[in-house]
Amino acid sequence: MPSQTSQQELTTKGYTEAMRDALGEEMRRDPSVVVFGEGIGPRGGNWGETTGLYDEFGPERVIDTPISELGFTGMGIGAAMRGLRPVVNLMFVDFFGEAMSQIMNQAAKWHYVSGGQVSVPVVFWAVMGSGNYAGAHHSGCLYPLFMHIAGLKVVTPATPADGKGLLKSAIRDDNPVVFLAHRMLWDFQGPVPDGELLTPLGEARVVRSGTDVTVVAIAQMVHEAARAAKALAEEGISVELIDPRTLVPLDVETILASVHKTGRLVIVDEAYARCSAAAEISALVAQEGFKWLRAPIRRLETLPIPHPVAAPLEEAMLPNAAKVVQAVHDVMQAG
Amino acid sequence: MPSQTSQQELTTKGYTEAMRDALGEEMRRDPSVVVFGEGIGPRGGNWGETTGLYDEFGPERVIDTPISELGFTGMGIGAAMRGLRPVVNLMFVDFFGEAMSQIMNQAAKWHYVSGGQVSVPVVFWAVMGSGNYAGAHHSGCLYPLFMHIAGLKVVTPATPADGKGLLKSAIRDDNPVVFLAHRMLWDFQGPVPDGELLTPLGEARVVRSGTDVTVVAIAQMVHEAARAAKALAEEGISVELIDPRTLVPLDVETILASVHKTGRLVIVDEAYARCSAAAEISALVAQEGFKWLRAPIRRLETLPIPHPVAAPLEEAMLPNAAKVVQAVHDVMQAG
Amino acid sequence: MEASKQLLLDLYGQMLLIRRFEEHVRKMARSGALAGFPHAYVGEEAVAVGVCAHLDENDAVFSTHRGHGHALAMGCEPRRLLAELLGKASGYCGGRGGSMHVSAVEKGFMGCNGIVAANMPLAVGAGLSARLNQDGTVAVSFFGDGASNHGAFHESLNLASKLMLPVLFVCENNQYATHTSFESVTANTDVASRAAAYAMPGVAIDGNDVEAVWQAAGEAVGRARDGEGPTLLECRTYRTVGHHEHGPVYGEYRTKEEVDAWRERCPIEQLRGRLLGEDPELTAQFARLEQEVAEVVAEAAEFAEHSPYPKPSVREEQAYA
Amino acid sequence: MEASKQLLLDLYGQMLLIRRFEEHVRKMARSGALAGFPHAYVGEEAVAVGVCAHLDENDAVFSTHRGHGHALAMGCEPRRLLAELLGKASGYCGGRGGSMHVSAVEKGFMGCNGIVAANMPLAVGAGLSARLNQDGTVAVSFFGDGASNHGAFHESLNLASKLMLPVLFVCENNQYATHTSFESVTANTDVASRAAAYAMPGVAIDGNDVEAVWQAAGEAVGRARDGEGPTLLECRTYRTVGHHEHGPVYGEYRTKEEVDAWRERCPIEQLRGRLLGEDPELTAQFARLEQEVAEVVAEAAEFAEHSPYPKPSVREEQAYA
Ligand SMILES: Cc1ncc(C[n+]2csc(CCOP(=O)(O)OP(=O)(O)O)c2C)c(N)n1
Ligand SMILES: Cc1ncc(C[n+]2csc(CCOP(=O)(O)OP(=O)(O)O)c2C)c(N)n1
Ligand SMILES: [Mg+2]
Ligand SMILES: [Mg+2]
Repeated sequence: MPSQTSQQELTTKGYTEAMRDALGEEMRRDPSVVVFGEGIGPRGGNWGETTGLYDEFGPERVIDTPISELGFTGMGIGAAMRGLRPVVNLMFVDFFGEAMSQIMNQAAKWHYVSGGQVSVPVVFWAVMGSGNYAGAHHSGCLYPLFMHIAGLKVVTPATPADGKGLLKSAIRDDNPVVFLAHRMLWDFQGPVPDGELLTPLGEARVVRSGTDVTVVAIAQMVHEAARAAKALAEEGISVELIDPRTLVPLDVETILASVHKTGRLVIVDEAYARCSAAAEISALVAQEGFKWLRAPIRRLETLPIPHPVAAPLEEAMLPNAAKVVQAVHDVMQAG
Repeated sequence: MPSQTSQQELTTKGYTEAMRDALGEEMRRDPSVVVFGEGIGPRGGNWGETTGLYDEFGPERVIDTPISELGFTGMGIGAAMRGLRPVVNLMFVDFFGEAMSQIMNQAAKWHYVSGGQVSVPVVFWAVMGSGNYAGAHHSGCLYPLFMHIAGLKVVTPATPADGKGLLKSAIRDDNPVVFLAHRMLWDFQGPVPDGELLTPLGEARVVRSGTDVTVVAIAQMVHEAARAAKALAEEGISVELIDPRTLVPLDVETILASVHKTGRLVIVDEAYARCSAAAEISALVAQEGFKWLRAPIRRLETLPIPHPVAAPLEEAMLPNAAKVVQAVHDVMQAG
Repeated sequence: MEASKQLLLDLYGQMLLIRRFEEHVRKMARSGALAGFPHAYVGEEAVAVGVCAHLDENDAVFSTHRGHGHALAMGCEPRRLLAELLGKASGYCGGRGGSMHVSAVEKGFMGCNGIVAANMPLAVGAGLSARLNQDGTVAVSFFGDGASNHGAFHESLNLASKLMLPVLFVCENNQYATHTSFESVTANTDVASRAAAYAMPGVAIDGNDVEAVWQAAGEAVGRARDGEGPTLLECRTYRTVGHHEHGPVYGEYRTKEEVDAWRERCPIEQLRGRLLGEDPELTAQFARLEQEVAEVVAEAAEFAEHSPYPKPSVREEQAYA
Repeated sequence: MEASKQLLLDLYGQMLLIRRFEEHVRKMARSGALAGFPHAYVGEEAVAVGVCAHLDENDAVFSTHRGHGHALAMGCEPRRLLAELLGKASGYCGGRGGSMHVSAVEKGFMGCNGIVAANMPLAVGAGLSARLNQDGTVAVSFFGDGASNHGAFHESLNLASKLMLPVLFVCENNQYATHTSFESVTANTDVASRAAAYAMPGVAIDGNDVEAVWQAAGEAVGRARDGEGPTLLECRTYRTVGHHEHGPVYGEYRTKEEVDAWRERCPIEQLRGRLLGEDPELTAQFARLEQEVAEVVAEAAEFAEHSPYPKPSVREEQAYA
């Protein structure tokens, strides 16, 4: 549960709807918030993530762009340097490649390099993830690329509540934030606190407390891991499941405290293994939490191949609940 | 020493010169090898890396391009799909951002996605690295981005011999290879075997054998680590220094075998820490070599800030021999 | 250059095959039998067919997300194409590519592409290879009006023009990119006129008139093969179906009237009408053609549906060459 | 619009300051006192000065790797600029930016840029902000001939034109990108003519004639402030020094004769000659100006050289806002 919400009423909402609410609320609150991207005007975005905003705020603040990711991403950065708070909708994270130059060389660098003269409060929003047989050009996660680049923040909400609370915080953050929503959660329903909701960037969510093994899972994988944890509980294995929610800044403390308690760590990450978020978390724990480890740190990730369209191939390359159960068994046996 | 060279005579050569030799030899051997990029024609490249090639092979095979990184990188990929073996010179790795779409969505994917119908034998060559007060747009290492993307190979030579032997292998490889030479080694002289030299991708080099601690270092950091190892030897600490040379494929076996022997691991990586090569190596060892570890795995990396121009700031953000010595002391004390 | 009646009948048959193939794909997509979001080529058949008539398997066609028409026009087998769309092992790519990434290199079909505008630099590269090898082949990039606003357009046209490469840039201007009208996001919508910025010939043609496309493409391909460099061809056309099969055909972003008006200008019906006007005897032949095409599509459907999926065990084969 | 004598004298003074500042930078770079590869603006002063005369600190200037001239023309203090180039704590960015990344936001100088063409989309964004805030400011992107071949040019001009943003795209066509001649890699070298591809006015002017630049820029800035959208200004000029200070001025890629011919057309000397022709009495004033500028540069050098470096302890400050 997001921290500020203990007193608030809850309403069941969809993941997309919750993010749309967040954007609408922020646009209402702050006239400097603008949104642009392909088909986010009257169409309301590829998933309905901006439905209604064009009618409410008009073409000055809800801007349909040409297929010019480099150009309109840079436009967002330049506008942010001049005081606006753009939410740049890049549709799929796979298209960040078009705009990488602007994201990594401009957005990420100007605040520091200018000695703090400017800040770059821009959100780069997109959908990520596999599981829909969409193939090699629409299935990436890619957050490790943005985690590596100094100066960016990276957010990966797994629930409607986090979709809302983190997006609002991202929009108010004075730094460039890469905000990635998972495609398979598109219709996912969950309780969302009514009214203001600002979930801080850099605070993990302990999805489930446990004592035997720490499982860290990201985005859609949180739900696979939760299923696994439930099955394991029935066998008497107590899993502590942690959703970092933001990968930069990363709440290392919560992860380390959990490993201190359990002595075992499994990381479930849908991105490719090499130089991934899982690799980073593993390395942090192998350095700072080594003394508590009773077993090898286990990573579970997508195999390093471009996403094939064939269902059996895609399914075989992805982590899932069954594989998490297996990995937990492995580390329980190892020590 | 590269494996095939035990019988060969050695000549002292510069790092740049060795890579230029490699390219020239491959162009002479195989008419499908072409090179293009900005200023690589009559100018001979930003560092002289193509000096003489234009005169020898002419404008059909040594092509000066406009400042169109996306376009000419894609041109290299398309040409590779049709049977050429282009070496695309992107000058600085920082400029890969311009061409990221083509590298990550086209070059990396076509072989697998086509079911093996095409291959993409292209080399993306550039200089990387800090140490020259060049600032935020000309100092990146960025290899972790390319390591993360499935389908690419990644090469980081630290010596003239490896510059030559690995570049020749990269050109003959049927996959897209990101080949990054370090700016600070530009004039570095070292022994290079005369004649044919094909250093396999995926074979680490044990720079120095030792028994107390394994140090894995990449590119320019190999030299800092070697200095540290020498200093440590005088104190009686025996360092085994490993240069992976290629980060994809990574020679995990050599690293694991060393950790098996020493029980301690320090990784020296000039790239930013998060989701880095060091993170990956740490995670691999924390999973596969956990049982041999006596101490926390220690990463030494560049601080996560854009590169400042001021000398004291840049120096403070980089790993160096003194920091390696300190890190080795730490892990020796820890276990 | 005028097309013979035989040629026109041949082009007609190819357009019909594309149309019927796409109708089958649409049906499967809407029923859920085909996963994902296939982008049908309905209404634009004249472009692929008119251009590809000048090409063979030695040439290199780089296609888009809306590429089944290009594949068929290059002679791909409907059965292996459909199998690929379904992710089957018998598909051209063993089920890895699917609709947006299918390639059939043996046919000169270098692949659909899920990234808009990305095929333009690839085609330039194929042109470079052709020039270097002096092999007389040409490279073709098909792309949409939407793609013409991407930086890759600018860089590719300049490169191809300056290097005088045998490349055709074929803009399929169907006036929309998803639900965004070209005119609403584009300062200069006359794509052909932009060729001047690259000192390249630019030709605008009626993309629903297969003979016009065939003529213009013939000239451009001829120039390319003769070493006279690239051409930008703007084919003005319309997709009379939705952007993909899970979106609306009209409403929201365009009117029923607009779609209907373009349906009236159907490239297939137009050609049929014209040929029948010239020779009413053709009725029987058209009926036969219709029958043949239906059989080909039915056979392809049968084949594709009954083909097995690839085994999970092959998932990492060809990870590297 | 004609420039008054007083204005011309003022522009002259600014050009002279840039020239003398750059000469000092060049000397320091070649002696090793200044690390890195500064790109001097020598020969092109009329462009920055003629354009920036219409701007103030509320406007937004996005500059290039060759940006000291733009910074000075926007009123940056030579001492803080030079300190920044040396990586000193008293520089505009506390020594983090250096030559290729210095910014002085209080002066409307949004920064040099180490990535060619990257500033164009940024300027479009500043234009968007201006339009939304109705604040009457304009955004300027300076860029080279080389940058005009980058996809960012295409996307930015289309965006700015379609959205009718108050942006000036100022191409400093000095005919070379490092050692590559524009003509050798460009299909259409008439940059101004390419504005047509974006339905935008394009104007080519003599970039060594500060009055001509001032006039054309004045019109463009006026149109932008009046909500009439962007303009592409191509200023034809020449850098009479090397690409940077560790490369040759001539030889290899251009002849001494070519450089000498352009030196004859020095924007500063030309203006001086013209003003002296109109009023020979100005000799004394020119001498005074020369003296004043020399003092400013000497003082800046003194200040910069004696400023301390930033302390390593501040290295992570402002990592995030
Ligand atoms: C670089 C990139 N940006 C956005 C998309 C999402 N997208 C897929 S098709 C499409 C519209 C393309 O329009 P156009 O080029 O006119 O082709 P059409 O669909 O009309 O044939 C868009 C925006 C993409 N696939 N790639
Ligand atoms: C995207 C990118 N590509 C290449 C470079 C390397 N580079 C720096 S300056 C330069 C030449 C730029 O030429 P032009 O735009 O004409 O500006 P000029 O130097 O002539 O003022 C090049 C290629 C770069 N900095 N950024
Ligand atoms: Mg279209
Ligand atoms: Mg230039």
